[in-house]
Amino acid sequence: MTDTTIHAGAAAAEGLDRDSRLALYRLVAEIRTFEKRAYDLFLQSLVKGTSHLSLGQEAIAAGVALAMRPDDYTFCTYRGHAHTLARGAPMAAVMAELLGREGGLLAGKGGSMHLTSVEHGVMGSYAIVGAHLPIAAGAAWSAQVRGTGQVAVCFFGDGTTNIGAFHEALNLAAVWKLPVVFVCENNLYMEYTPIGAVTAVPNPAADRASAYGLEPIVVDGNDPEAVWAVARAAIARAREGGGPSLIEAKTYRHGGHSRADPGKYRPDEEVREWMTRDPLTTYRARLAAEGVEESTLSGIDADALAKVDLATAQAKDSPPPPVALVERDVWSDGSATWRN
Amino acid sequence: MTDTTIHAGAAAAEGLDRDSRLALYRLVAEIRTFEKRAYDLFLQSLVKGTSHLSLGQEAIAAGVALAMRPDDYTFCTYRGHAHTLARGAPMAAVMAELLGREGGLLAGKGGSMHLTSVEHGVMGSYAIVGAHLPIAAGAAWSAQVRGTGQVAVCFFGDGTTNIGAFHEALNLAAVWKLPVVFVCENNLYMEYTPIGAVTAVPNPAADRASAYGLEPIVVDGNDPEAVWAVARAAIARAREGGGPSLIEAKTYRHGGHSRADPGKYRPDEEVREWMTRDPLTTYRARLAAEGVEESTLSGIDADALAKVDLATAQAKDSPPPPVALVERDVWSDGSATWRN
Amino acid sequence: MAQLSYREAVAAGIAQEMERDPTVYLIGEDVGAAGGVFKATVGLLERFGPDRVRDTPISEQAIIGAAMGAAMTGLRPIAEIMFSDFLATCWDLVANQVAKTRYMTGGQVSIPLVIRTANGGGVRFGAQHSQSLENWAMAVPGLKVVAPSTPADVVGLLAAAVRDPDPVVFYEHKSLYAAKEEVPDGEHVDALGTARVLRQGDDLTIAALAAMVPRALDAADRLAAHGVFAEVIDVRSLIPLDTRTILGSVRKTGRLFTVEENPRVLGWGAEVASLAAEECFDSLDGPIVRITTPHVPLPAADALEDAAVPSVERIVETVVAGMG
Amino acid sequence: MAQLSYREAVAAGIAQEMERDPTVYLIGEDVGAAGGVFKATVGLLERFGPDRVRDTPISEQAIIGAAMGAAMTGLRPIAEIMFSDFLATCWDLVANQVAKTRYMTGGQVSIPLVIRTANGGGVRFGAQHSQSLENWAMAVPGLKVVAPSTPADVVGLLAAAVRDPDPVVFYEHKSLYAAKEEVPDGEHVDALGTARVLRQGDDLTIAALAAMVPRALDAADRLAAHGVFAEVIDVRSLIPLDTRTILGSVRKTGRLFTVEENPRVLGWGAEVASLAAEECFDSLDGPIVRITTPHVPLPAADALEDAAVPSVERIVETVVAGMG
Ligand SMILES: Cc1ncc(C[n+]2csc(CCOP(=O)(O)OP(=O)(O)O)c2C)c(N)n1
Ligand SMILES: Cc1ncc(C[n+]2csc(CCOP(=O)(O)OP(=O)(O)O)c2C)c(N)n1
Ligand SMILES: [Mg+2]
Ligand SMILES: [Mg+2]
Repeated sequence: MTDTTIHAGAAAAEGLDRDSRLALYRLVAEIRTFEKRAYDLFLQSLVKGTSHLSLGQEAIAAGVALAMRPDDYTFCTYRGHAHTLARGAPMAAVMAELLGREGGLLAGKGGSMHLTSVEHGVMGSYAIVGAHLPIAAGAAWSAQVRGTGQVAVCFFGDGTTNIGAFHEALNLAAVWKLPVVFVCENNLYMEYTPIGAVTAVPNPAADRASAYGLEPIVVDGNDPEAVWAVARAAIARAREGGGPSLIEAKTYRHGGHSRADPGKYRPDEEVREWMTRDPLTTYRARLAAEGVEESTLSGIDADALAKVDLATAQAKDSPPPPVALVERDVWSDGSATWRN
Repeated sequence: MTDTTIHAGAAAAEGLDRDSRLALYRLVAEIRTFEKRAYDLFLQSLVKGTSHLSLGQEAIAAGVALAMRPDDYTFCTYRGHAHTLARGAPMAAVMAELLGREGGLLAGKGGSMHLTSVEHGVMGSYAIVGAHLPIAAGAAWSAQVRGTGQVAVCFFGDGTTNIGAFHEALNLAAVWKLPVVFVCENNLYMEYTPIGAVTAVPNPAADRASAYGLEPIVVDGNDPEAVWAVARAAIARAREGGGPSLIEAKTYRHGGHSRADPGKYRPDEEVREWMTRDPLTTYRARLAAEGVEESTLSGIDADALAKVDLATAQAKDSPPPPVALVERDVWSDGSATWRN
Repeated sequence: MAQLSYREAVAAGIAQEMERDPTVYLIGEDVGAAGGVFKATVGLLERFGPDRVRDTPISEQAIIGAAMGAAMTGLRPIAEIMFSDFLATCWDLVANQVAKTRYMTGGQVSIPLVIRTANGGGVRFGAQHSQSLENWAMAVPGLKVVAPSTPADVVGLLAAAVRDPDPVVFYEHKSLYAAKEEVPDGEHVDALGTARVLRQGDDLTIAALAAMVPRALDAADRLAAHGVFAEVIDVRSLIPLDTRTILGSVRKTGRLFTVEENPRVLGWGAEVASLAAEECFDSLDGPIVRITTPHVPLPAADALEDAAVPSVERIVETVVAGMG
Repeated sequence: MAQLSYREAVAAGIAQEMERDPTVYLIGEDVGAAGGVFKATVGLLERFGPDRVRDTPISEQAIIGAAMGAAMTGLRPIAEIMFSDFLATCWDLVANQVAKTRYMTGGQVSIPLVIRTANGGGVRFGAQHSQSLENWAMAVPGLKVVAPSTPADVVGLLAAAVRDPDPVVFYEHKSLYAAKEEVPDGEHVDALGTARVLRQGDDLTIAALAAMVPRALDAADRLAAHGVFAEVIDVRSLIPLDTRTILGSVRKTGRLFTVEENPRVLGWGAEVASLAAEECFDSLDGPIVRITTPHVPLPAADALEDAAVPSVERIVETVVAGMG
């Protein structure tokens, strides 16, 4: 991590109140619990396709979501459970989508990689690296010309900074001064290849900011309050017409890239070191040290578990989607008709 | 132009001898004369498709070519007449290609936008913005692993810095330390839109160099010796394993973007100011001031005209290509057969 | 009725829709101050201002991405991709994002978006600026595909495309931009998914698209002189495809010839021919013949380009040979 | 003869060619240390070293561009695009550069290059990771297109592709990676442009590709039980297309059914059907029928994906209905 990394000190200074801090912790705990459950269900072959978990990266989803207005837009990748939940999408429907059930957020048509809940501002999860950066810029452009004050937030990984769409989106956003916040979750790896092996600069996002006339912003992505603070500032700037930001949040995934990948390509030492910075345990400890009662924290933990248990049960109860859905919703009239 | 711009002083200091300086002038004069003739032939409707001239930008082609080894690779855009000629491709064949004749460099199959002369190291002219940057990186990769010491040089415009392929090529070249020199000819305009209106940074190439761990290099692109000096340094570095460079050469086109575009979207003031920096007249004047006899210079001018006249006559004499060529050379066996 | 060129019809169609609906925006390279490199958007910047008519960087992915994101959130953007060949530079956005997002999200989002692009040859621009790529979009579920052959159709189909709640790829033909025609006064809106029978005939059906339509009509004239009467259909819309009109004609005439500017393999005609081979089998009196450019990239020289693309002569000869 | 899985056959085919020819290089995302995300390149880094087996950034345009530039200048690269869906992100490089440069330059350059990519569905990955996109490459003049259905064909056709002096897009089917088969010992090289008749039959011809081949064979078994005898052809190579074998079979049986995993419109079967409708007209005893996925993006849920893609049952039912 570089000198410019922003830690929680900044956030604390901005005065996050007790309720907000507990809300942050609750988000982290819920996402953690959900993702662990998703992993278990994957191992039970109940998640049929693939799934990409945010275990270890929860603080980013939580911190940014807390800084957003309800009508702001979220754009995610295939690693999008956390962000979708953080915006308030119904957990049972998210879980059911992973299981390919009728009750899924997308009735099973998208699966884990395409979670979307327009009602909650989650404008989609995109599974081809880079594509959603220009799309997020487009939503920001729309907000700008409609004058709504909405901001688009776009999450992506470190590996995404090397694809062309990243470059085009950042430049357009900067030139048009669009209200969009790009959040790079730098977890040090693409699928299996370390980002440093294929990137010309040490900080794949922050070291590119100047190429778009932007300030480099690096934040400790395992610290929900630090994330909240930089997100709040960036979102406020965007809302006031100050244009886009590019935030690089340093983090680490606890498991592999997807499915049952054990992540064995990562040095033990590195994994151990990062596990000491687990966003859940460190934040929990900090809150405790700063006076939050253990009973409050364990209450939140228990709530999270209960919520995930309920969601799991509801998801499992949902039937497979009716096959008629195959030929529905290609077009806005609900049909798939391409000829008369 | 910024403070970091390299002017001719540097080149002179590196000691370009009289013969080389005259060779440079000769290249500038030949390209100028050729391009003016191409324009005339376009107005006479002898150039059937489009054409993009390097009038005003000749110093870049000349300066870089003089710094290259015969077996180095050139990759051009649609604005590639200058670079193709500068590497020694036969002028009559280049002219005949513009006219769509059998004697053309590509027998009429490519036209003005696709000049190629593998024999002279000109590995193609590519008409879709950005594509040839990764291709040039590939040629450099090949040279690297074959251990030949060859260097690839890739020319492109300011507008090209905003397309994704630019970003991907620069990053890959930097990570693999490829022997490739990227030369951005910043003529301040895309087709009709000023580059500043659509780019997040003032120097579209140089201000992006750091995003790939490269040094920013800006050179006066209307000064053939300055161009030669930076190209020589970059090519030497590449040849020695020092990896890629990104050079931004500031220049201006005397005419429009293509065909008969009069370039009216450019402020008169700007055009006037740049015409005072005409690479041909300024270099000629400098050489004269530094002791080259007027007779020598006008001899070169006359040779250039004679060469272009001859090439024009030969090109006009060449017949249209035989229609059988339509179904040739899709595949390496010369055929276009896709079924049995 | 005003005489408009095909290029003026593009601007007129866009203007009609921008006037009507304040959520219609136009973006693309050089579409504003320059009025488009084909002069098809002249006057729109002056009329609607730089907020609604925006020049972009050379960033095709950003153009389509921006249009898509905007279309998902309340605008109805028209995005120009200068040459259809450049669709390849943003094909992920077009084919994988714009086309699929509605379906993938279980119908949560609509993407009312028009991608306009200059398509086809005849201008001696060579292999990277002359392709007829309607088939690329046609093959992707989730895209509607239109390719008008006349100024009036440009206005009417462009209006229909803008009003359609789904993404439409709108192919304008470069070699038709100068063509002039009377265009109805007042608001003009056509219907997507409709082919048009331009000439009646009993002996065979010729299905053609865009710049091949006038050639097919000329060929039909000459064939009539040979005593062969062709029904000529301007397909106009590839998705939705008006199979009722096209296959109806084939059932009547018993013979189908397609005239396609695209290279031989998997042009739009392959779909039409396959449909006829399945659904009109009992009516067919002879082989279905596709008249296309050979399966080659398009060459630049005028002599070569003209030899490659189906000409009136080639259509006539092929039909005469095919009708035995 | 060794038993190899389809994924092991990929690595074996690459190894065979890298061993033989020092100019063969492999690049792609995670192809080295990780052995490929489908484990199809396991062991190659260890055997040939990091110079010849290189991991790339997530930069598909750079991957194809690098391979093309290298192929023009003395190497014979194999470039992996992890999922065929991602071809869209580098489609300009593939369709406009790799495919056209030889032609545009009047034959000055050769581009001996193989693009390997994991294609098709069956793995519940949804619309952006499951497409069957052979038709995209097939429609572009200048690309050869191969899609093997068995481990032995993987080795033999991959070797043929690497040795071919022209660009080849090599579609590996994701749902076949685990399939096992005996593969000939020693050097194994097959021929591009050759289909294979896998089962003889007189009543109808079924042309299938990749993962649809085993389904077509199963369907033929069941049809035989109904007394209907299908000739089953594994098309294997779309460009060049072995029309002699395919159309020869149609002329014999009088009926053609294609089985395609791709969506309905303009799949590879549309070309085959159109060719048969033109060239086998006199032999046809009934309509040509294409059995395909409906014209929709592929859904993720297992129940939906299974319903979308042609199943053995659907093939059997369609043939039975079609044979009347
Ligand atoms: C264009 C494209 N190339 C490759 C892939 C395959 N792929 C999926 S995720 C991934 C790694 C992405 O790394 P990063 O951006 O760091 O995100 P992370 O998964 O670490 O969150 C790759 C290569 C893809 N989905 N899209
Ligand atoms: C991908 C792509 N988009 C758009 C074009 C159309 N086009 C051709 S040249 C050009 C301007 C290029 O500007 P620049 O890179 O500055 O080069 P210059 O022409 O000034 O030398 C444009 C937009 C193209 N050829 N390719
Ligand atoms: Mg990562
Ligand atoms: Mg320029």
